[in-house]
Amino acid sequence: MNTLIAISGLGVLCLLFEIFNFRKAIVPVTIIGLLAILGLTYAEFNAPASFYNNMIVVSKFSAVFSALFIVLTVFLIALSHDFYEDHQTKISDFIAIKIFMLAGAVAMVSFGNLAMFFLGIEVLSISLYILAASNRLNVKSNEAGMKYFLMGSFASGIILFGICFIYGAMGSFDVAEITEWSRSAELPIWFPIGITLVTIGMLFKIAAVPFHFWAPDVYEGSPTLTTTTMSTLVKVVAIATLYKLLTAMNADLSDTYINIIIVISIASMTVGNIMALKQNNVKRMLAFSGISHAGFMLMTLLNISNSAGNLLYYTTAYSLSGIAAFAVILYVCKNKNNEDIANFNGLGKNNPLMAAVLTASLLSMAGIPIFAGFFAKMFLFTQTIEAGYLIVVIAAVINSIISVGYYFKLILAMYNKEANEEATKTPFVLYAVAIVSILLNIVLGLFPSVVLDLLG
Amino acid sequence: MDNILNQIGIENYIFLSVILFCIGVFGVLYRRNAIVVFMSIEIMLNAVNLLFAAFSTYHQDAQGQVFVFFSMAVAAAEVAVGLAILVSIFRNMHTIDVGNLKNLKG
Amino acid sequence: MNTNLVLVLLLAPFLGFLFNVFLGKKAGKNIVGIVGTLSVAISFAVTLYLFASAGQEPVVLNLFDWISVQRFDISFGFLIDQLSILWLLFVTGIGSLIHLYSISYMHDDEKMHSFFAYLNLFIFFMITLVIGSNLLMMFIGWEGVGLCSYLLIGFWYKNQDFNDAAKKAFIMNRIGDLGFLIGIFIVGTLFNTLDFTTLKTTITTATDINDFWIAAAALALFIGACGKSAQIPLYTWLPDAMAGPTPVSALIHAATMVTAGIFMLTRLNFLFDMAPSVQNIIAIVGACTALVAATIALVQNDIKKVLAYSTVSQLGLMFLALGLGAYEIAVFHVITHAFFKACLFLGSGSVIHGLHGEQDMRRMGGLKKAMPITFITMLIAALAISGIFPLAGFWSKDEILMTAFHKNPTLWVIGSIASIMTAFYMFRLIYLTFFNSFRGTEEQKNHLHESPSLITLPLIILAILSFFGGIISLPGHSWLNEYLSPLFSKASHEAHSLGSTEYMLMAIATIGAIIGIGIAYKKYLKDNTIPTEDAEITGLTKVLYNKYYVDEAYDVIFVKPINVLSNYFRDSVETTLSALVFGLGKVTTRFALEGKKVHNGSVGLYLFAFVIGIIAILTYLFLQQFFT
Amino acid sequence: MIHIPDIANATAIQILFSVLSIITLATAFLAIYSKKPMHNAIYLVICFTSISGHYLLLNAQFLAFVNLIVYVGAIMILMLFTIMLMNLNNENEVHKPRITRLGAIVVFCLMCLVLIAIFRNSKPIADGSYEVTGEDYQSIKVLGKLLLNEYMVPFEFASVLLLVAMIGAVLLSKKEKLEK
Amino acid sequence: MDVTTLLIILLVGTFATYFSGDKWAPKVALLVGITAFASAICLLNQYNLGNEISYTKLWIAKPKIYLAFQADGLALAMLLLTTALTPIIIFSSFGNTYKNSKAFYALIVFMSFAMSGTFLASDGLLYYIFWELALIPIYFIALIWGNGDAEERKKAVVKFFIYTLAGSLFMLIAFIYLQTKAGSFLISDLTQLKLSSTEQFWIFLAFFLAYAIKIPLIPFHTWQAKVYQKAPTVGTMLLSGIMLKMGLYSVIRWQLPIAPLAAKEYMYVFIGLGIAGVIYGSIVALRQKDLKKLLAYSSLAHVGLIAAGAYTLTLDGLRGAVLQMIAHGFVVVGLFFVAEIIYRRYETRKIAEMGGIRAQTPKFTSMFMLLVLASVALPSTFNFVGEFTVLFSLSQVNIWFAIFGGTTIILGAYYMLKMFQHVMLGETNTKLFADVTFNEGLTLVIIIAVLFFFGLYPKPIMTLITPSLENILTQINRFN
Repeated sequence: MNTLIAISGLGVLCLLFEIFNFRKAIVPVTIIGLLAILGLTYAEFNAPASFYNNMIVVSKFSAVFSALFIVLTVFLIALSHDFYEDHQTKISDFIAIKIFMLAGAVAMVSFGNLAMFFLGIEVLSISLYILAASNRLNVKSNEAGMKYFLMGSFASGIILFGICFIYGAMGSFDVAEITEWSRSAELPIWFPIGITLVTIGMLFKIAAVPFHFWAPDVYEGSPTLTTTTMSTLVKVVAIATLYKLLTAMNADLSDTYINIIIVISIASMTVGNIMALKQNNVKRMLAFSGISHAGFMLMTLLNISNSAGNLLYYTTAYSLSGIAAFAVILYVCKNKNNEDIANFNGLGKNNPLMAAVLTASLLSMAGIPIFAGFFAKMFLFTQTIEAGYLIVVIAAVINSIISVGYYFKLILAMYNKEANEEATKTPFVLYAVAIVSILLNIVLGLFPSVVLDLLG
Repeated sequence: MDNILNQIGIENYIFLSVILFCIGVFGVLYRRNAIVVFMSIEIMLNAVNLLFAAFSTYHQDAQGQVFVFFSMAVAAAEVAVGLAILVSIFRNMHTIDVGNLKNLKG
Repeated sequence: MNTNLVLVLLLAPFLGFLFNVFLGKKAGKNIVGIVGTLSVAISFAVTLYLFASAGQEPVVLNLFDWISVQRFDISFGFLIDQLSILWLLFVTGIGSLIHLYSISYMHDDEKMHSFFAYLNLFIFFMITLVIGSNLLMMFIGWEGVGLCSYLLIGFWYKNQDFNDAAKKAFIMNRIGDLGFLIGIFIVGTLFNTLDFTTLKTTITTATDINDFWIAAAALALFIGACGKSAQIPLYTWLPDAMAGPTPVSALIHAATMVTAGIFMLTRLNFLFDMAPSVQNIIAIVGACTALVAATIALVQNDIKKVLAYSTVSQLGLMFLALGLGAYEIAVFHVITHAFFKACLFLGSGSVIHGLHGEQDMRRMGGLKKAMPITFITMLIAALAISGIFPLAGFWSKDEILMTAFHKNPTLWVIGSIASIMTAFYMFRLIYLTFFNSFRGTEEQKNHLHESPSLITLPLIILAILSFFGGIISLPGHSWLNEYLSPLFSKASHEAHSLGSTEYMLMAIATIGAIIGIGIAYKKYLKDNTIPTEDAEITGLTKVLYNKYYVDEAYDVIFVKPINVLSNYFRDSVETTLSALVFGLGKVTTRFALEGKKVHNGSVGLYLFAFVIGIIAILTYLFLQQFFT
Repeated sequence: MIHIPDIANATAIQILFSVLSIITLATAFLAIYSKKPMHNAIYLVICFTSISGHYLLLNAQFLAFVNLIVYVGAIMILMLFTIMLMNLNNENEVHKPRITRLGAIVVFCLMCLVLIAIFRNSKPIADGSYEVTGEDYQSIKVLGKLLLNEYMVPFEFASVLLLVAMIGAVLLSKKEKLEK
Repeated sequence: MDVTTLLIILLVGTFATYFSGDKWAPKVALLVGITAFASAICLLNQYNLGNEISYTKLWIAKPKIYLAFQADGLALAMLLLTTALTPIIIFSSFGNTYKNSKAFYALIVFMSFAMSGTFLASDGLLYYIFWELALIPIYFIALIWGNGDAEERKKAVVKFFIYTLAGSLFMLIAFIYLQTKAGSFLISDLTQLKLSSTEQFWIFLAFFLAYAIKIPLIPFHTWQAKVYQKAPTVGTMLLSGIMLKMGLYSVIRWQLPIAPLAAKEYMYVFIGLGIAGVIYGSIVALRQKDLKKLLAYSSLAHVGLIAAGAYTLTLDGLRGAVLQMIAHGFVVVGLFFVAEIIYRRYETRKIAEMGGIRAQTPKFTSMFMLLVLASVALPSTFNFVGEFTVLFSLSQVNIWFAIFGGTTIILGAYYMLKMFQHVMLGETNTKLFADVTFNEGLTLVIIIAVLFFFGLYPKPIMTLITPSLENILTQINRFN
């Protein structure tokens, strides 16, 4: 709870800084503030509690994921400094929106009442609509924002509809009460319908097939930093929320429900990977890659009762490598008007360090040891096999193979092609973010227990 | 006071709101004019709001109505942002035809 | 017996080899020759000592365990017994002579040091082959001599034809070697040892022996022998091997290496005795080889080719003897053959040397005067090989035919015909080469001269041996038989008492030989017929001249198909397999391209998919009962 | 079950409900189907108003008025404002291809069908009689207490939402001063 | 001395090489390689003294993953092969200059690290990690420093990577499945599992896919020739000399003991596949125009025989396979180095453009000849020892296997001699062929010396590996 309040306060502080003309201090102060809040979250981790009539329930799960979101936001905000160089007047707005988005995200994993859940998801979504469309002179950005908005609000309608049915069945929005009743009484059919509809809405948010269509377009059109946000923070938030929703309200999923998850999971992996093969735009490619990773993350739902640790590990690994990759992409495409793979030609010579970081992050996403991505997949496979869904694992493995095809396309471009132009100077922050995130990724690979054991 | 549902039945409210919701969906699919699409989404949200109110009566519980407030707030916020995006699209592209949004594809 | 002595025997040639390889070029040609010859001579001396001092019992020296398999260990060891000493004697003896000969013969070659190196290496491997204490040790030598043969046939490596011949020899040998290996495997599996002495006791004492596998082992080993000793069907490499320098032909492809097959069969006589069916095969193959090679030799014009086919033919006779179980007779013929065939080859080398490389007998003639020593020695050897009493060849060949007569008259007929032919083609060679007038160029004529003494000395020695060599095994009183008798499990075949049949057979053989010589005399001396030029050869002669087209047949049946197959594999199968793998990628890419059309940027379509997804999920979850 | 209203025995409320429902659905449909954006908007206003009528029928007065204020008063005005600002009130909208429209209709029918089928198949709820607790649960007073006590956090959080929307709207429309 | 020391040396060596700069990198790498070899010798020494060389530490608690290394005789033999070949390979590259050589040599050392880890790891997942790690450096080596057209190279290398990765991922599934049964990835646990024969079949198949691609067995070999051709010679040596052996080693270490029932039931199929590879590889090699491709196919033939030996499940077969692995590792490195020596002078790998070299450089010819002889398994070379043992084991299973497998000595001689003839013999080439340098000569001499020494005295290696192989055999026979 304190986390949420502090984050909201920090957002307001950002706006105040602009008013008082401390523009230069916004980024550092925000980062420091977020790090402080991280400490606050740590305190909450050890003291699970519920606040304000169960509106906010802080559990280990929520605390850990909140911490992850905060870390990711720190990275994102650090990257903002360079990204918004040319938009100095608006920087406070951007930062504030991101902070509020974080607030929404935290609300989404620590809700104790569906009202908080709904508001959280809306805060997050609306922030994203804005960020996606934020480059207002760019037609692509406009289009991305519009598409995202149209489909997103449609999905919100679905979620709302679902919540409505849940309410109809239970007469309450309180998660604890719903959980209790869902175990005991015979339920009207409204309840599963509601759950299904909410799930569908969340599947849209994590961009699972067939609700994924928005993702590539929006990722491609949005400003790169927004894409970074979407592909790391937002995806993680959405899957964590979905996980929490399902664990909270429907402890044992029916077989048919599981079948649907399996189908969607396999379809997401397959479509995402296959589609990514022939993309020229890196952002678009990573969008499809994100879709396939969504499929992987959905595998955690197959063994929902004890896969929280794996989910956390997978999302951490994925988002850290995503941050690292995007940091490099930001660097490479800084002064270009597109993000074609051709821009990466010769990066291996021009800037070996950045190239190495990107390579490492791509290898992590592809699931090559010793990066965290490998262990993430490994743990996931282990648990899925234990749960008896070998077929999903086989599909996942085949997809991992396909995914190498496009991840390596980028690596090939970096090392096997001649550079088009001279190397440019790399801003320090980009270096720092890229290296820190990839190092975290590797450390996570070497000591997986650190994260894995947080949620048992 | 008599419960109105004894006379009308919760099912009818459900059907009404389902059909209304579906009309909204239909609108989203059917029209290319962004404004009308927005309106369709509003219809969807209203359908849900109606159902909330009905369920609220069904359970004799005010929480459903409280939720409608939030839903309205969200709708308002969405419309504000959506229209802002729409305006900037119109400025750049001079059209609000959703079908023309095809720069991003493939 | 002294281990060191055996090591000296073995390593002297090897040291010679090392010296010639590393220091030969710097040391100069004379030193190379001397070192090379001396190293072999040392071995010969050691052999003589062993011969003199060895007792009846075989001596086994195990140096260390070499290879272990589960069933048995194979030691790196040597076996010195009568058979190996006998073989050592003529290997190192004739080896020394040929080394000596080579000093002069190869003096003009710039790579004389490598020549001597290879020769020494050959002797080394030959000794290994002979004194190996088990089949695998023998196999080292077996392959080693094959290697040396390869190196020496292709000694003039700038000529790709020679290289082809060398390669052919190696590969054909390897076909045999595979047989040998398979034989080793079967023997090892059956008896859990490869050691000759153990093997012998095991086999002779064993009671429950699987006839089929014994026969299989024997057959496989025989295939190995076929390869090395140029028997049908693996004989075609030997005539081609004449591409090598003549001393090589004399040493390797006449006297020593090609007799390795006989050595091996004799070594394993106890095994072959258990497999009569295989013995029959051996006899038949031997007889056929003798006849076929002899017919080919009838019409060859290359002096060395004649000798080569003659060698094949004689080897056939030896195998005939082996097949009949008369091992000691085969060994006897090996020895006499070593003498006279080496002599013939060296003589032909002398002729070729004198004519500066001319090998075609149609370009020779009348050399009798210019090269008297060569002529006389070759004449003696030719008489010996033709089986004229009382030269060495008479005794050995006669024994073979006699045995054949007793066992299987058909084989005797074949053998006799081959012998008659031998007499014919040998004297055809002698007449064409040494009699009448010289048919070469003027320039050659002017340079005709007798070869230097380093060449003639070995010739003379060998001629003497060819003449008197028969002494070692005269009918009725055979020193050789006695000497070798401990080797053989069965009591050696009953010595033919010299009855009237035997004398008649001898007479028939001699008369046959004389008839052969007579025909040759009539045709080539009296009528002075010169064989026609290649293009004009017709009819049966053409078939014979082209060696029954066996090479061509092999080419069509084996070599071409393999190459065609290889091309097919390389061009089609590999591409197809590769395409299959790439095809998976292509199919996926294809899907990706199709998928791109679906992601066409239309919000309407996206929402459509969304809604259909919802409908599908809801239908699946809640309306299953409608479909079941 | 969809009750075919028994007109003869229908109570006033039932008739009212039916009429309101027909108006709602019809205007909703027209709001989508009509070609002129202005007409769409007007139909939508009627639709929303009728929904307020439904709220009144359910005795949720506060909701009814809020609905009028927010939707008809704020949202629709905003839309109308935009339509007029951009001068969009003409029929130049290119129709979607026939197949798409057909598809939309099919999907619409399918979705209705599926949802209705699901709800018709569900077990009937209780016995059709709805209990009345009698206590006041939806007066403004109760709502206010609920909103500001139990739902205080979401209420506050909604302000964050609106703040974001506000910043966003400004961000998207504000022209930047190009300061160099 | 701890078993991890060696790995640490190599890992630290990787960084040391990279940070020593372009100029010093080759020397540092060589030093690291030699140090690693020395420490491998130390390990050997300890092993011979009877010390248990192992290291086990819990790494991840759930699922249980250990940092477990164990060096038994078999692993030590492979370790020695790796650490001996690494410095040789590094040294052999001294005649070339590579751009960005610090990265190049660092990758080589890293690869050596990964391969050593693969041989040492006794925890399935750890093993898998090293297995995959070994793939990455060779990918970059082939990609960046390879030769030929960049597009084609890219195609070949990417195919190689994806293909091998594809295979090994199925192995990962198998491991995970086994872990769910056994509770840990430790080989000691896995080899005690009593799985049903159906399970074993599938697990065997999953492993087989990984190994068949890596080894490679036909028909999974299509990546091989192209990659060998396109990779820089150093890469080719690493691939053919050591990396192929990873697959074969894994068959013996993991696949057979874990799923022996399947191995027994389908023994004929897999032996047949190996032998088919022998014949097929030999025949394809006959008509290759590119020297490196020819050697690649010869390698295919040889590993086919080794695999066939391993699948016989007899002590002889396993032992022969290991011996032949080591022998082949050396000889193939030598042969590729020969190809490189020729390339340095003639800048071609087309056999048709060579010929007539012998007259110009007798030393080189002799060494080349010796390598060819070793490759065709002339008795008294190491390869013969291996090939004999393998063929003998095959004959124990079925004599026909030995006969068909034995065709390798005929076909092998055919293509190798043919190649030798066209590369070295014939009329003296007009292009100058400078004699081998001291470095080149030294490299070849070391390799040849090893081949002949162990050809005559293979006993040390036999005694080293036999107890471990017997252990493995007991594991294999645990169902009897």
